[in-house]
Amino acid sequence: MEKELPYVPGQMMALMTAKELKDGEIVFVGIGLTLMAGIVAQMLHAPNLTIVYESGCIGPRKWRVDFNVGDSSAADGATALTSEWRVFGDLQAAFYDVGVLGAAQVDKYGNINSTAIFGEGDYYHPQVRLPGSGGGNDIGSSVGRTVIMMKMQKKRFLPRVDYITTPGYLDGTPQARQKAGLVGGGPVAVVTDKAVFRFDPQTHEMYLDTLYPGITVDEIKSYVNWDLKTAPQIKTAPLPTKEELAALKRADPGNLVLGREEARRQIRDIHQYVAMTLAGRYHGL
Amino acid sequence: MEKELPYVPGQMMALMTAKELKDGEIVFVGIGLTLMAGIVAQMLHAPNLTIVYESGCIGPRKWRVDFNVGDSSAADGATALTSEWRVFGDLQAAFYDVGVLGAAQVDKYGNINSTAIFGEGDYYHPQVRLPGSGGGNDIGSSVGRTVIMMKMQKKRFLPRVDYITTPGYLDGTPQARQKAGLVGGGPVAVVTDKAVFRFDPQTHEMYLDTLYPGITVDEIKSYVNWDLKTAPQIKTAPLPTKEELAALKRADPGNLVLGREEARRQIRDIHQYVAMTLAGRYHGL
Amino acid sequence: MQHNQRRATNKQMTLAEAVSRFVFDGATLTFGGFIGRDCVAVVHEIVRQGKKDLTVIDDSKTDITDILVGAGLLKKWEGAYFGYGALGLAPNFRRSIEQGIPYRVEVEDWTNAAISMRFLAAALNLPFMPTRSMLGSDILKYNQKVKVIQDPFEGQPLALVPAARPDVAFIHVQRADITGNGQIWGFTGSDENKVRAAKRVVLTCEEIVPPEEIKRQANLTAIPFYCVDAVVHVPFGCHPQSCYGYYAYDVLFCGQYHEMAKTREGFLAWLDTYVYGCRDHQEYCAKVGWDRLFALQHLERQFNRLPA
Amino acid sequence: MQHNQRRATNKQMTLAEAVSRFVFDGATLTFGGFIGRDCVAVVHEIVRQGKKDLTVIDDSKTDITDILVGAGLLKKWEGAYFGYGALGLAPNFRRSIEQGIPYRVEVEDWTNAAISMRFLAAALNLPFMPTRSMLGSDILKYNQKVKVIQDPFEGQPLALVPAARPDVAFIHVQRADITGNGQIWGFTGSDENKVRAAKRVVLTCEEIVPPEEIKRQANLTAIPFYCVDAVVHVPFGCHPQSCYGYYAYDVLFCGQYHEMAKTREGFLAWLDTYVYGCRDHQEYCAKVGWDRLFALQHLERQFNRLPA
Repeated sequence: MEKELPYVPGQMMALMTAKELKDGEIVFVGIGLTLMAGIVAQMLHAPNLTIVYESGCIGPRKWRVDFNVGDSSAADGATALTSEWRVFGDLQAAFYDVGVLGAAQVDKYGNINSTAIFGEGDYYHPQVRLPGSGGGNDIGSSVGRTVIMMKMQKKRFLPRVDYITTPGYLDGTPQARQKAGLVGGGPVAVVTDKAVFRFDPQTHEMYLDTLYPGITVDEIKSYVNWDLKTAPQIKTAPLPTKEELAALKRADPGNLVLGREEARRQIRDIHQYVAMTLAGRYHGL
Repeated sequence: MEKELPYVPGQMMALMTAKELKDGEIVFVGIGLTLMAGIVAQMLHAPNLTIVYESGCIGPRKWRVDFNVGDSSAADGATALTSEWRVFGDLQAAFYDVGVLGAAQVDKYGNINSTAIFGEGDYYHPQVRLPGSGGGNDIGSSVGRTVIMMKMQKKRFLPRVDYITTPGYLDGTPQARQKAGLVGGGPVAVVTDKAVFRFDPQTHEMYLDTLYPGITVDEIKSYVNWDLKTAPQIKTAPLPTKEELAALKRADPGNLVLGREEARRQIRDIHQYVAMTLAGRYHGL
Repeated sequence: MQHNQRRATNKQMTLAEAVSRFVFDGATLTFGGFIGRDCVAVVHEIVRQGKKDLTVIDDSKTDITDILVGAGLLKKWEGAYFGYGALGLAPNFRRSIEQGIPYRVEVEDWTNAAISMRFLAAALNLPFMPTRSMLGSDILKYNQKVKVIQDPFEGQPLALVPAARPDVAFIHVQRADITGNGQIWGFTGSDENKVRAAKRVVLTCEEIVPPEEIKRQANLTAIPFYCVDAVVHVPFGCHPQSCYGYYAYDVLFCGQYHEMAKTREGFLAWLDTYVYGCRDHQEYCAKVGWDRLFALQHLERQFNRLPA
Repeated sequence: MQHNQRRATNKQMTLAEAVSRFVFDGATLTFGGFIGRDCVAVVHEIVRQGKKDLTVIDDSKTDITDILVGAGLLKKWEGAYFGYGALGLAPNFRRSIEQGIPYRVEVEDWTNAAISMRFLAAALNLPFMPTRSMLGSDILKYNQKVKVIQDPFEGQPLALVPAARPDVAFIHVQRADITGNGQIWGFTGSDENKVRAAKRVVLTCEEIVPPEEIKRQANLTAIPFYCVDAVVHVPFGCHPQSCYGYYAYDVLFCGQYHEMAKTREGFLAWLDTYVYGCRDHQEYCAKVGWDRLFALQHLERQFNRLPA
């Protein structure tokens, strides 16, 4: 299905998301690939980025890969180790600048579905049952701004998601978020494996902002189920640099997050995994 | 004013209060003399008494005297050191058995005033402004049962206190506390320098239960501004034992809590105070 | 409200005793940790004892709940997240909801913050906590337990979530004494609230230490004895999850579970091997391999150690 | 709501700078500690700088507020307790309310638990917290800010207390780094909530340590840098109060204050000696006597030390 490209799409997604994170900011990251964005941002251009995990870890140093926000690795070199409800409280109290969220479906106003793909069914009888909000709704509700990460697929970019797990700009009307009582600013970017989208400050509608090398506007539009607007000047993202690819490699030496089952099968046993992780530890950051 | 007695009234108060605390219980103590009751109970008959201070100290070992619930001494040998709001939360969640409270005024239903003696004035222009609730209201509202400590004076035992800082049985009507929404059981004893009072389980009215040696019923009644009922069999408290007096001495070697200014003046300088405290530490519990 | 009766007595017992004594058919449970420090060994024992019709109220607790669903014991899930993070979706959970295999589990969707507030409410003996999560979302459309009000002080919309008071909380901690004073290093999740919210609390722990050891670092005592009913010594009780300062996450073991559980037959084979095929947690450890467990311990201790 | 702008930058400054920059006439203040670890040195500096018309929202904080009342700077007290524990009543507070000397301070009575809930509410960015304190008492008769409701879940009476959001919180901690990560040993009072509730936060500390030292025991970081505006090194900053692990309570000095302050003249003489008569906290320490301070340090360290 994928065309041959001079980069691995998942890597490009992590790097483009990382670029959304500025040095000195505080980022609240979700689960899975979103974890990688924070780690490589810290390695590349944002050494003073503070990462917060919803389990209760604030300001870790990333010496090994996290598979979950609650792995003990999430606490490596942390500045503060505290409770889940406390970091969610700090999130609600507007202490955190930016959040990174995965999504299964997104709509034109940046609302996210990560609960259930209804298909022919409904909430109670869905075609695909997804994990649910986790902390996603909380982050999208209250963080300063949100970056959404997801793969481009036709069924995923919709005029209206089946279920709003995490509010974007709701129905797009002025002040819709404030009227609902939400603290945070809402989504500023949707980073995919083919392009980056942003939101019109007036209409809150998602538009195409940046294409990855080798991707065309028509291809993007073919994935999007509404009449997608584009930036007056569509930008093209640069190819990943060697330094960037090296950072990704350092962040996950076994490629276990992007590579999943296939990468895990490359690892002989736990001892090889331990050795690999320790090598990353001592020669990494 | 005081008659000559074979004991110091403050000591008797601390000891009689201590007897209200049972081994294995958890006691939430207030400020001042109430602190002494918990300490000597632990020394005498309740080695497994857990003391909780509202500052956030749970289960300290009492090696030196506390002048306040927030002195670092309150943390000596503690099992858990946490926050004020957490121990108040645990209080509200009915984890604590018994509370000990001081009072300036008490009424026939065990309501306490520690906010202001109105005199000819009112709340805004009181004759005597007292410290206010502190944690007193919170303890009296939610702890399993309350023991009240106060000196007997005519102006202090009233049909109705000037201001209910801490609810006892309110107007004494059945279920008055539950109807108000209170979690705790209310007062079970008022321990004074001359007698101990308890509360009728039906009428919730305070009655005379135990006299100290050498005190008469008539004397007690002369201090009480309502028609005081008495127990069918009024008990007489035993005189303090040598062991009990020794425990008080160990708990406060300088007699600084009971003796106040006068006792402080006996201490030459900080070095003597330090030496005295350390002597208590090493030869004490 | 019944006042608490739990004292500083010796509460040590075996895992089998603790599960048998406190978990009943139809019980509502919660577990400590947060996708890390989850007490996995407890769930294996619950499955071995076949406690059924269970409800779990929790934030994100897939490693535990996916096994309960597959084993046919979870009646209802009130929670926020049911997935395997970077590993993917939860195979038994999906199969249950999408295909009704082996049955359809009842689901009530929440968010992590909302669940954490439900436990905070109960811990403080309050009927509810307010939160600014979930507003504007479809979570509110399907979850009738949340009440949205205009707050009486500032006039803004606010969601009220009811207190969660499970029958039993199982919490795995690094250190406890026999009376139930428990200390946690690393993130603490919602554990300090769960122990106060639940009617019964079982601590499992990596190490049992004397009370004097607890007192040395009393600021780390997240759990006072008066919340606790049982203390169980279960070293490696979180495997394949991590336990801060003790052992790292076993991504390969988790991955193997995840792949096997993609088919019903594969999951049942896994369950036979690692749960029904082990009399207790010691046998599970032996089957996983002590050298493997010690390798994970070695790995963790290169990064995180408990302060001396 | 304005999102937070505070970063992990060097925030070190002098006490004079911090008070001058953040405290304005008419400001609402709160202080850390709980009749122990109160930042007394801060208040001396506020008095020296003559910041006036102040409101203090706090639980029990007499050592600090009695000086402010006597110095004529406290306009309003929203608090729970204004007394000296085993030492007796608060002399300046009484004189102010009973006799209007030097003026009448405005008082709003609360309880400690209620105040702690007001800070928890603000820390969580909630308009209020529910509590079961104060019900049935006369506190509700005079304090119009509390709303009593029938709770919508269980139908019981419940008191709602509004969030407290002071302009400045001053918190004394044992250790901080220069970016404002603060660690507390011993009881923590309401400090972790106050730093989140206040618009500006000044940490004073016994020791400034490198960030790596903070990370060694990250579970003790009650205060993250993102809550903090200024870090000030003020050893013995709580004297005559205690600071867990650093120095014991100076009951003789406190007693002397208490006796002198029983008369207006005595208090003014005390203020001249220990506040106006000292250019800064260093001079105060010298006047109190370094040998005295070290004796209190010695005493404390026989009982409580920070773990290595």
